Amino acid sequence: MLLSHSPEHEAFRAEVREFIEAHGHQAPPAFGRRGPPDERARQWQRLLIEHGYAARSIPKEYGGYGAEPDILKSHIIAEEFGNADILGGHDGDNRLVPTLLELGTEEQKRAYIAPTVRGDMLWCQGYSEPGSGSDLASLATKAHVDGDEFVINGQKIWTSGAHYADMMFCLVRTEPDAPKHQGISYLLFPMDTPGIEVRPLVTMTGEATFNEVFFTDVRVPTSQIVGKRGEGWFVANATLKHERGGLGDPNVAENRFRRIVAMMTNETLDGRPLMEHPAYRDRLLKLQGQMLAMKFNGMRVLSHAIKGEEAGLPRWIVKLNGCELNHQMDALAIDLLGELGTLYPAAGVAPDPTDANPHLRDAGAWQQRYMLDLGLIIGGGTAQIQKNMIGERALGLPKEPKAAQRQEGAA
Amino acid sequence: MLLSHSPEHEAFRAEVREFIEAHGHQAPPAFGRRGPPDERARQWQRLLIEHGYAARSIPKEYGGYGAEPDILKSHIIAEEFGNADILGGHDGDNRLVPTLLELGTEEQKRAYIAPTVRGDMLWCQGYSEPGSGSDLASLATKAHVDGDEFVINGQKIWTSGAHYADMMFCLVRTEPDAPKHQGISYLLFPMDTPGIEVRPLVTMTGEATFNEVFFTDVRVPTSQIVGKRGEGWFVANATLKHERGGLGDPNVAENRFRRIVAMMTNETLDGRPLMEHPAYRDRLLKLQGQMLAMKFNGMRVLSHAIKGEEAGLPRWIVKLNGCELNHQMDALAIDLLGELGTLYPAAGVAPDPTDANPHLRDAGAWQQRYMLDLGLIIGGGTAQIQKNMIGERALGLPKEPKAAQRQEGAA
Amino acid sequence: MEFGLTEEQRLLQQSLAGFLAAACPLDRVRAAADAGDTRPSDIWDGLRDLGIHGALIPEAYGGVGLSLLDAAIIAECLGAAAAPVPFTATAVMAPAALLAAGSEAQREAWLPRMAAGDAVVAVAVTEHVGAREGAGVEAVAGRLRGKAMFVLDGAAAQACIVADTAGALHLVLGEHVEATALPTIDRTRAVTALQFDDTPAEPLPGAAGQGEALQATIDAGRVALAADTLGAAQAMFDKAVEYAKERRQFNRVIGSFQAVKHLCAEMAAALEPCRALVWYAAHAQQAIPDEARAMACHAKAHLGEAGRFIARTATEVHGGMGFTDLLGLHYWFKRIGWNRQMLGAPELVRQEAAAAQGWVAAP
Amino acid sequence: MEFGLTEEQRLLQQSLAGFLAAACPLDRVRAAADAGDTRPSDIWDGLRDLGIHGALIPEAYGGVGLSLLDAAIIAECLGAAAAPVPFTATAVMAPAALLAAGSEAQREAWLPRMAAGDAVVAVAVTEHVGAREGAGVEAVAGRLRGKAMFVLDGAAAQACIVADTAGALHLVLGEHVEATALPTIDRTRAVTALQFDDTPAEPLPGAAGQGEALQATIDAGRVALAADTLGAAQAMFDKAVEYAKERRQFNRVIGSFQAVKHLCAEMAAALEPCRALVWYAAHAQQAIPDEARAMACHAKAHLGEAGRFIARTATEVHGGMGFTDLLGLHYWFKRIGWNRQMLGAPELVRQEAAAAQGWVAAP
Repeated sequence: MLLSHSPEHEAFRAEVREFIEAHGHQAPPAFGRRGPPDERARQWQRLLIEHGYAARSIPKEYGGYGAEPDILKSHIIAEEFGNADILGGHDGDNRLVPTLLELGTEEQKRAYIAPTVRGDMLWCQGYSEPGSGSDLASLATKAHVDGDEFVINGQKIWTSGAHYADMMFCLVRTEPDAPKHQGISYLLFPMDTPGIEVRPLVTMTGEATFNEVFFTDVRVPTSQIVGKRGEGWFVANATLKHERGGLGDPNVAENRFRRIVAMMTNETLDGRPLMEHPAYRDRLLKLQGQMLAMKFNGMRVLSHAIKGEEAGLPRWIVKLNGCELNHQMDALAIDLLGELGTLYPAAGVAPDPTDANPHLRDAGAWQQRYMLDLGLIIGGGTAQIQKNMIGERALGLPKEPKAAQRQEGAA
Repeated sequence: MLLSHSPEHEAFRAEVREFIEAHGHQAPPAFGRRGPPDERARQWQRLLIEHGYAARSIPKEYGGYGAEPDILKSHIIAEEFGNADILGGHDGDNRLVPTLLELGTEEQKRAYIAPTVRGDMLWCQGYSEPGSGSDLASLATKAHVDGDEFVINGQKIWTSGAHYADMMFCLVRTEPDAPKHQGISYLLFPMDTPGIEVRPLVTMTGEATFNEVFFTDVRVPTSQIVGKRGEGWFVANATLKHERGGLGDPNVAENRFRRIVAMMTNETLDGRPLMEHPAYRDRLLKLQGQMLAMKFNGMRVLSHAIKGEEAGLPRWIVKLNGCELNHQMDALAIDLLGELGTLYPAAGVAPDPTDANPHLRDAGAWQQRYMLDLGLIIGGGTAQIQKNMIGERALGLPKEPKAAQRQEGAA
Repeated sequence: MEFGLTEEQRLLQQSLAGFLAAACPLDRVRAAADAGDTRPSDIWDGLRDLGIHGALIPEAYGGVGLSLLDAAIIAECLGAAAAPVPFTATAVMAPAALLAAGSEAQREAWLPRMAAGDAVVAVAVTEHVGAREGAGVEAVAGRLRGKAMFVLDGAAAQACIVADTAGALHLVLGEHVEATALPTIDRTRAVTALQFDDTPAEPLPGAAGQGEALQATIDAGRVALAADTLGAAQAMFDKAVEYAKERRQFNRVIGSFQAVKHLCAEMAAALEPCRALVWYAAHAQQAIPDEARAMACHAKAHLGEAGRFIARTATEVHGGMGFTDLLGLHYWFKRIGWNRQMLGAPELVRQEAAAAQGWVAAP
Repeated sequence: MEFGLTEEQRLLQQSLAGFLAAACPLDRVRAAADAGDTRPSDIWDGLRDLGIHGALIPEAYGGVGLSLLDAAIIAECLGAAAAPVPFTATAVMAPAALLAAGSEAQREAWLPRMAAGDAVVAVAVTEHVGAREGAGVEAVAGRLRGKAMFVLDGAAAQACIVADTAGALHLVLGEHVEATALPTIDRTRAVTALQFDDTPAEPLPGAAGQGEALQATIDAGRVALAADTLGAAQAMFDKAVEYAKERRQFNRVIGSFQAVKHLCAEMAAALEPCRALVWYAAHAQQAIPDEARAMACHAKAHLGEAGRFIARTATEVHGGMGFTDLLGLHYWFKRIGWNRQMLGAPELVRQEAAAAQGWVAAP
């Protein structure tokens, strides 16, 4: 057990801290209700790339910082931004960009990666369909080839950000007669291509962060395919191994936990700090135990990653536990605020951390997160699917027989 | 909502109270580790029958009190004995006796019911087998007819009390080629019949309350069948509707809850009553909410029963919720006692409420119950099977398809 | 002995549920919520015709003179429909307060108007349950000072019954005090903040002393909120079971998967006993004084917990659809979340239940 | 940076697990438990050969001089085997106390004998965590009065380190005090009660003051118990997964049923992060003083909760077989239950964790 870092990494940490100290005030708010990135967010992202705190290991020629991959440095960046409660940067899109880097043509890389990591080109992901939720590979949106174009017809759903995205990366069925995993292709196209209709999908939070997207004879040049025809399923999954942190990231949980501690110290009930309420305090401490276990589990996963090893079970459980933990923390925060915890900005109102309601805490973010985190428990592979995957892939339990069989783990 | 009773029933309640006041001291202890009934228990049972507080509606000619069935009076008896913390009586065996009353021959009734309700004839139930736990109908113990005798070969397991029982009622496969539910017969025979071997099965509580029973060419007269050959499955299930209270009985939970309140009032930690410990108190109150909900749910079920109606869902959930609630209460009691809660009489020692260890509470009954109640969550239709039944029978959700199908609800 | 509803109560339930099914379908809830209308006049007037506004008000004052159990049945129906109408304060708590502690003149002035649906009377007791941001109302020489938050049914109320920090009750006319709307997750019911600044008020003469009238008022409200959650949770559960029978994934109806089936069974097991608890708690408020306080607290706390579990699980069974606005499931989800916090979140009311049973000093 | 075990630690784990697999199979556990033998000499001597008794004792005193993380790895192995041997007190807490607060003479007198397996030193600190039945020990002029309960590794100990009510530590010779066995659910480890009646005792000179030595002793013990639960829970989990792959019902392996599969997945999700928490807490005791107290408390509390869940669920997956003595699953079940209560049940240590982080006054 060696928790200290090499001098090089400690120096790097100091550098990150210095940067945050000097520039942190320029960052958009780290917590609260959030919409599409604005100019402030794009400026912040550019500054981060310039210093190597975003798009760090993406080659310079594609708009990144071009550093050698160093998982620990990436972790130090995430940790320091988290500890300082400053919004960190992004790498464009954590599914698309690694996919292009690995499987895109040189032309595709040059055209798309740089504007994407800068935040100038926004993408949406066309995977889910109404009839294929957990069973993603059963998707039915079709594309046939007509000359040098694909002609797409069908519908996507749960398309996050489609109402403001510039581009979509999309899975379509190009080989209708092949087995379901082998008939899919991975296409890229602009959202203003004729024949695309975006209908916002209002969610329980009151916001339209998702959309339905309808395709009617949408024509996309055949050059816009990533990988080969019929191999889209494998293109989409090839980069899953790159997904790090992501859903269930313990840094997020730790940040959220700190906010709750601050709330219990600062907020009062009948004039006494909430921390003095024993039943709430016991709930807090229970969650802290779970949060710490997941934090250290994350360090264990990181150590494996640094050595290039598969972490196995410690990694399999991150999403299931992390999303549930976040949801439980949101629930505690709401309970701590009591009646105040029900306050929520009027539906449709643009997110605004300086909301005029003086009683509102964090612009209503706790209620929003409570719902969003439930959405994450449901989406991205429901908790039920996660349990199937853990049971079957990590523990080696048999699949359900016959009719019940098929690929439950597909989402 | 009418929670008061008729003058007749109120008078009856007064009568029960008077009896308890006068005779309660003669009862065996109501809580603690318990073994087979002793002479004191048999005397108490006889006294209860005499006054109509046990075997109440069993006809006089079969050794009962012979009263008209009155569910409310039965409930009043259970309630008053429960409130007074006095051990109540029994009706012999709540599966066998109703079965004989409904489907036994006159000869069988006369021979067996009276000694059974008096507690002079003890029965064990030969249902479960090693290969058929949840899937009871797949039982494999065989009986073929040889002259005017059945010849039984096979094995039973989980046979509670077989090591001291006088008789067994037993399901055996008499028609091996029939569909599995249609090849079973229901037989009665003495445990000292040659060819029966009883091997005690020590459980996690350290006691041998269960047994394995092996049959080698056990010969039983064909007259010892209840119902017809091949109809044993239906004979065994015909009387399930009579089972009342039973697993998950809210009276049991309420009694246990009262004991915990007393414990929290009387036991101290660092010199202060446990009731002053807020985190434990909140756990107590949470359980009280659940306990009360199940208590009132039980009153609702009772009201339906009085009117001869099926209660439906309120009844379906009793076992699942009741066993879990009891287990949670045991867990709280153990936690409240802390280190004292780990004390347990040495394995194999006969249960003795006056155990010499002065630190032991309730003769170790909380630990014993914690394990036994887990056993009840597992046995008598596991919690998983209960959930299948609620989902399929009460809510009308479809069974699992094909290979997964068969009768999951059978236990 | 009969633990259950009478024939009349079942009829009340049926007629109200029937009315709401027709007058208050999802589209109507959505339209009212979008418009911020927490008292659409068509629904309000229809409820008047059914006698809902005056359910607890004696016939002598123009009401129907029903019991709190009847009020709980009504609340359950309103919760099941996520009906956007004032009820907990104006139809349950305010009548309870006026009947327990109001003068005859006050009763005559208000109860008939309330029964007729011509007046909404809000109730401001939140600070008595737990004060936030230092809020609270002082009564000095017949005038009120301070701030009351989370005033129930506070939008466009003609009057408000206000608890002061000593536990006494006062009647304040709506025209004398300015109400600020507090937008919450639940758009179907209104809460407001009231700022008192030497505001004229009329004491409810029977509410001096140990605060019994205030407590009974709060407890009646708690039972109503518990019943509302019962209805809302039942609605979510019913929708989830229905969805599990229809939705197909992996070539099967999802309800045939053990995982989904067991989620449904767990909801059923959590929800069904709640009904008996709410009934008993409502009945106890008038019929079993010794148990009234503890039972109101338990109903509120237990339904708060069970409601949260069912709201979450029913949403989960719906998968992504549950997360959208399309099925409108979230109106019930939010209503349950709102009920949980108002008049005391579970930890707080459990503590009160312990005090009511003499297990700990009053908080 | 490397969050994980070193090669040496993995070797230690392997050799100890290998030894226990051979020397301490279920039959051996059962035989020892039935005989009430909590220190079978074959296992004890074998552990000596592996250096287990002196793991934490510096080489200068004849030990191996390993870290508390190593001790946690050992405890995990012992828990996984339900090994019937003294460890928590004599190999972890007593060395910690002697090293933190013992005089040089005391260390020289005891540590070499302990390392050699020639002496068992019990630890009596339960009353400092939470006193029951008014127990507690007063020190007056070098003599002890009163009663200490739940003395760990208390059977046939040559000496006992005793905390008095002021938080100071004393060394008492076994021959000066009579130990009464306290039979618990766990037959693999011994606890006793000690009655002091002007009993001669030697103070540990470094343990005066604010009770830091006592606290560090308790926290080391908590980490060891948490690690023991980790091993025991992992063993139960492994057995359950194995059983789910073998046992057939309804013509299917039960692990193919979603209900059983999900129980296994939930156990995995609960258990796996426990390992990292125990490692970190053990490491923190020596390497991160600021976090040591809170982490020991969290490891103890969290493993207590996760352990209970896994003990119950693994038993459930085994169905009726889990309830019998046949598979011996209950030895682990009871060991986990015992660990949960010793040195502070979860609610109590969570309260201590809150105090250690300055969120509330010390209890």
